[in-house]
Amino acid sequence: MSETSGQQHPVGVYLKVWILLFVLSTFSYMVDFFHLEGYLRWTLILIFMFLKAGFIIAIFMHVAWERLALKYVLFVPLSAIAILILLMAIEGDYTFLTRETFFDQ
Amino acid sequence: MKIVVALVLLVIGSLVFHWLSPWWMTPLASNWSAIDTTIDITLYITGVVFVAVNLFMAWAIFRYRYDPSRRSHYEPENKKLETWLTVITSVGVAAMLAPGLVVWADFVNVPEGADEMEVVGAQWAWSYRLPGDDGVLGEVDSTFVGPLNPFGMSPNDPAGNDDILISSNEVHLLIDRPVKFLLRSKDVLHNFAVPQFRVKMDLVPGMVTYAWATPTVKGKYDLLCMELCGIAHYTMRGYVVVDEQEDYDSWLAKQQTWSEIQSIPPGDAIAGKASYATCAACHGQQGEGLVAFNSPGLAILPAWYITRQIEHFKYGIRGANEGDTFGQQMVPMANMLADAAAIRNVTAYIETLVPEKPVDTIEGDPHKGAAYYNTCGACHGAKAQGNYALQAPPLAGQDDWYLKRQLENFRLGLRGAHKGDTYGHQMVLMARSLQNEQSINDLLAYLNTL
Amino acid sequence: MTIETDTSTTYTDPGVDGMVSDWSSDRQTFDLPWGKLMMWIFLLSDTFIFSVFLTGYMNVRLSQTATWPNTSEVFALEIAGTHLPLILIAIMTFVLITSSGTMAMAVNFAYNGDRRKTAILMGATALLGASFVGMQAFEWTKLIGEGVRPWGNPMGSPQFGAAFFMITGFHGLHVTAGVIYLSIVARKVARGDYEKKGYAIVEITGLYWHFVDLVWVFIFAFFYLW
Amino acid sequence: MQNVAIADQIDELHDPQTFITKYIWSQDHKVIAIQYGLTAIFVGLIALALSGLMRLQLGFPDAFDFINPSDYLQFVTMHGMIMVIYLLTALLLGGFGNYLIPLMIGARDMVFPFLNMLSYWFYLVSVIVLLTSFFVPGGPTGAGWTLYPPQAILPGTPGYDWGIILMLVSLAIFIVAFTMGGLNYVTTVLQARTHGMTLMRMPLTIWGIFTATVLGLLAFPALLVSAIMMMLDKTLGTSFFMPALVSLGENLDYSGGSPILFQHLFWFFGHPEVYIVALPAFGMVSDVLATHARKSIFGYRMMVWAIVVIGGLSFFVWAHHMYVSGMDPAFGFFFATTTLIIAVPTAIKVYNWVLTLWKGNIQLTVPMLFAIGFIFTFTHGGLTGLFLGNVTIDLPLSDTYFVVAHFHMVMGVSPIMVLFAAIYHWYPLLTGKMFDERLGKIHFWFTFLGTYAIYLPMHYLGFLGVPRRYFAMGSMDFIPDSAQTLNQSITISALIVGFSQLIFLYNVFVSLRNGKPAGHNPWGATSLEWQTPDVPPRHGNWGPKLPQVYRWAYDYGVPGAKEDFIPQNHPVTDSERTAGEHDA
Repeated sequence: MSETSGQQHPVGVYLKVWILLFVLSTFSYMVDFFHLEGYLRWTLILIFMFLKAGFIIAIFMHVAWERLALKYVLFVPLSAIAILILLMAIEGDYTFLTRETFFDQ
Repeated sequence: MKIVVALVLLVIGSLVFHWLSPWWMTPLASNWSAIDTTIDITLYITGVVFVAVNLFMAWAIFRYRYDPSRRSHYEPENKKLETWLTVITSVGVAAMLAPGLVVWADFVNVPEGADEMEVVGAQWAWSYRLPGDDGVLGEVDSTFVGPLNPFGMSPNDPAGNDDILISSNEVHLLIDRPVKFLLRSKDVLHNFAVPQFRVKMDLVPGMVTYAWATPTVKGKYDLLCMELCGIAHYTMRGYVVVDEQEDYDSWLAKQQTWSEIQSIPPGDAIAGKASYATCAACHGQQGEGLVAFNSPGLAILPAWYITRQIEHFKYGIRGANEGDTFGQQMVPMANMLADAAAIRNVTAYIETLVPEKPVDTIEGDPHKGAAYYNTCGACHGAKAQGNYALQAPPLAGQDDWYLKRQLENFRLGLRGAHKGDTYGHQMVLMARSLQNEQSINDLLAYLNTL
Repeated sequence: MTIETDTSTTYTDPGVDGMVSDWSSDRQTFDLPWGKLMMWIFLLSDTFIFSVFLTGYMNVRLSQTATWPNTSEVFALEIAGTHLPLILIAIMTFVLITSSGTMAMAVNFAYNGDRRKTAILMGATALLGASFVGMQAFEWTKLIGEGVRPWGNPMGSPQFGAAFFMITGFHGLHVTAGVIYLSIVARKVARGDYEKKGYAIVEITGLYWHFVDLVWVFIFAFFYLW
Repeated sequence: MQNVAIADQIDELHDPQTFITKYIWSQDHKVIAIQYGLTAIFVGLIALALSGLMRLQLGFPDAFDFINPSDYLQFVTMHGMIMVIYLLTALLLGGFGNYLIPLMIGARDMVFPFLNMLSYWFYLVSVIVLLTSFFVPGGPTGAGWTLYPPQAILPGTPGYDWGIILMLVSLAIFIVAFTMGGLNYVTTVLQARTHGMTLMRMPLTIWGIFTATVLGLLAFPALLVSAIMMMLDKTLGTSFFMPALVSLGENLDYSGGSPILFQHLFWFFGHPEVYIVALPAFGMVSDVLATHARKSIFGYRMMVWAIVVIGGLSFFVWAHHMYVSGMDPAFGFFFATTTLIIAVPTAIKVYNWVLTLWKGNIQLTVPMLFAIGFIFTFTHGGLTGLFLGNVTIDLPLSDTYFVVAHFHMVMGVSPIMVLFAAIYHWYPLLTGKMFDERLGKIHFWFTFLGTYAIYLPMHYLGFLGVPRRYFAMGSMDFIPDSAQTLNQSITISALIVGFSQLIFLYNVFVSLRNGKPAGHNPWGATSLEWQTPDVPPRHGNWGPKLPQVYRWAYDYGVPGAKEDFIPQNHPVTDSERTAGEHDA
């Protein structure tokens, strides 16, 4: 790929992804509209969310066509965030537990 | 080459300092000898590394000192050496980590059947709660906290009625019984630390944390707040007394349950008026205070404060020191009040008296005083109106000559040094931040403007 | 020790081998304009900001004991007599996705050298962004009217209002900044300022805009749907 | 390669003409670096004075009536915050990072000089906002540098009103400044190196600064977010970190928030911050050691990997600051393990520094003395870290003077040793003059021996169990009276060390005028910054043509070479090749 032209891709790809994003957004809206509850709801929300995010990053932000080096730079640091999220979820549950046990809420 | 000598001497000096210095951990008084062992393991391993690395460096600096006719050895890498060093280091690290994790597992898992007690922290005092006969601590909530319910006991939970509430900074523990400290804070972060027990843990508002220990040695130990909790952090002290069963029982018998505390009748001002006749001789008919008798005004003081002071006089906590001449005079007077009910009555009467503004007797620079008062205001209130929650009496409207004498007494330890005087102890530390008479005068001049 | 350089690196090798040769390359590691790499690193840093915001929100939501309001109902609207849950948020989502699409097209036209279309599409993106901010303002007004405040609300947990205003507010600021950024770049594109330097700037602006959209995907899932 | 081409064109840079564009609104990285450096040293001196006041109170508790408990806490807080953020971070990255990155990788300037200039001016504003808090009602915040809520924003803490707000605003501005600078540093290192300068040929200084900058860009967001959340708690009354509580007898309207969340977010920033300070120091000391020992750095690859691995791991160890914070106790296992793992690459770095001296040809110059001082103090501080990182040992030692002694040794004394080493080392390049060697050595001995006399005994106060952040100890049964003697000796050492820094200031300023001309490359160093056509380097750094790099930065004592060092821009000769083969 030449340096001067940057990221050029067929317009069709953009249009397809654009429509796909609309569809996925509709689906995630439907999850709420039909009052799905519990694990089914959360799983669906996460699936649609990651699909949407994936398409935006990969196609609109051209990451799919970027070099592996850049992909690693962008995604490896997020492991720190993943750990933070995991531990904060555990911490939140722990705090909640002590409140339920000892406090009159 | 001075640096070589210096490095060697520093290494030797550090070792000598370590072995000869009298400063080391205070003797253990709990089951946590395993913690001391992990410290020893780490100390030896790190000590060897410290000595080895620095002596090697000193030797290298000496052996390879500059010589213009020589070149350094060109060896950018030595895989074998680096691998060996990595492996040995990893082994050493594992040797330190493993015992640490094992002991931590002991700390996290409280033994079954451990006694439970709650430690409550608030700026800047400790109090405690025991579960009572049913062995269950009642639920609490900070929304219930108020002057009559300092622990925030929930009215919805009957399990709390037999809870024993200890509004003192001293608590007793049974020897050789594991105890789980449930830690709760009413306001900000605090830390429950008894150095002899080794373990410590923060008190976090909005949740309950814990630590556990089995006291193994009889004695009275300092309890410290070790997490910065505001201006008077360094005065937040308490005592943990480890008792045999018998002493423990007699201490416990003196404590009151939540339902007992709720059933104490209010003071009777009419009955109190009669006993006040004696007081009036010195403190004045309207509790206005008389400088000639060195008697302070009482009318501005709230009942809870007068109650505490009368009790202190009565039980030798205040006025027992020979240096406190006027305090000593108060002791026989306080003894004339026979029991808690009599004290309640007289304080109830004093509350009905209307205070009047005393005459200023002290001159100073109120602007400087205002700066000093910043610290005092944290407890005594921005307008020196006093604060029940901190057990801090009002200062505005009090005779300035009296306040001056008390500040000096606190500074000299004539008042407040007794271990039973929780809040006086804080004032000893606080009063010491006023270094001389001039600063006391400035402070009082400022108080006179309030 | 002479560490040899592979001066023949051509940025064509794919996969792990290519990555190694990128990192060991001479002069520059990535075959990207300076500005684009800088934008990527900034976005990574910004990702951390939003992640920490959302993590904080998750933690307080998990640890508080009051009831969490039903977002589906809180953000519902009556449109033409029908009660539609979350409808405004859904519309906002579609607006933002549309704007992402127009932005992607703008980048494409920029690299094709079509200045006019690029400028028009960027302008459209900015307009869609502005309308998103407008709808957000409407949503804020509505909630404030219903008594939701940062410090509390009639529907339950006080963390609801706090997290709502903070997270959507911070995202809204990003959108607003993006609208301004887009307008400036669009004007310069139309004027032909980039004829010499090249149109990487449009792609860089686009990266920022898509990022704003990306963040909204997560906010939509975690705040409005969860 | 269009993007690279810009770096080659000198006409892209317009030489500044007026005094203002040259020294005030300058976009030249070297001038910005000096602006950063002087500002940082100025606030650093304020923080040093504050520490002197604290030590006076601790050594002689009843002697000074101008220090009361509120003042004391304010000194503690401002001293800590200034030293960590506004001095060390700003000086190491804003100062040395700015000066050295373009010169050492052979660039003409940072990639976005205008942004770089803005970075400094934002930093200056953040400093001004911070210092303003000394003059507002209530004074600066006294919540401790960790600013833990709820106490940071509640009455009962000094500066809970204006002080804390200004502190949070100042931090937010600092983070903006850092981000603008940091994006520049990272992009410059990655994209604007000169011909032949691969990443694995960069001096370790650049590796340290580069990794630290990446850490900063990823860690400061957590501080920014927690500052915003605390600001909302303070001003709007949200309850992110505030549970229902009773402050000084008053039931407040907060409810449901989690104070521990703040601590997690703070340390998610705070631990990488430790390495933001340490890694540039690691890098710079490596270069000083190699240059003055006339020997190639030992195990360059391992050193680079150690920097990167330490940087990466630093995001997974944060809660070792919180073992006794009341967090879920199960976290103790995870964080003790990750924390002790980080000791391995750190130990490797120490070995490699010492092995660089081994079989070297050591010149005991002033920078070298400070570098040796660094190895000694860092070894000490690093080893005491193994105590605190191990969750069990932290139980008795946390919140005591052991912690204070440990982090001052590892984050105070040792980076400052490197800072002095670096200032003395690069002073000839910065100014074109040599400093006074004798004064430099006197300064070293006072600083090195003095700081050790402060902090070695302080560990033992910690073993005793003496709590930190106490205005006065009063009488406690477990603290013998002799501890006060220890405190007095620490205070006296601290005052001596504090005042001996005047020697340094005197040396730096007087040598500007009276120093001997340094000439090109007085130390015989190999790295690129010493190979500029002018000393000190001019705007654009390299004259008409960028240098070509042929080798790594550590060719000292190469067998068969004419001199005992070969600069990076000297081509590899045949005799060298054959000698290399023989050697292998």
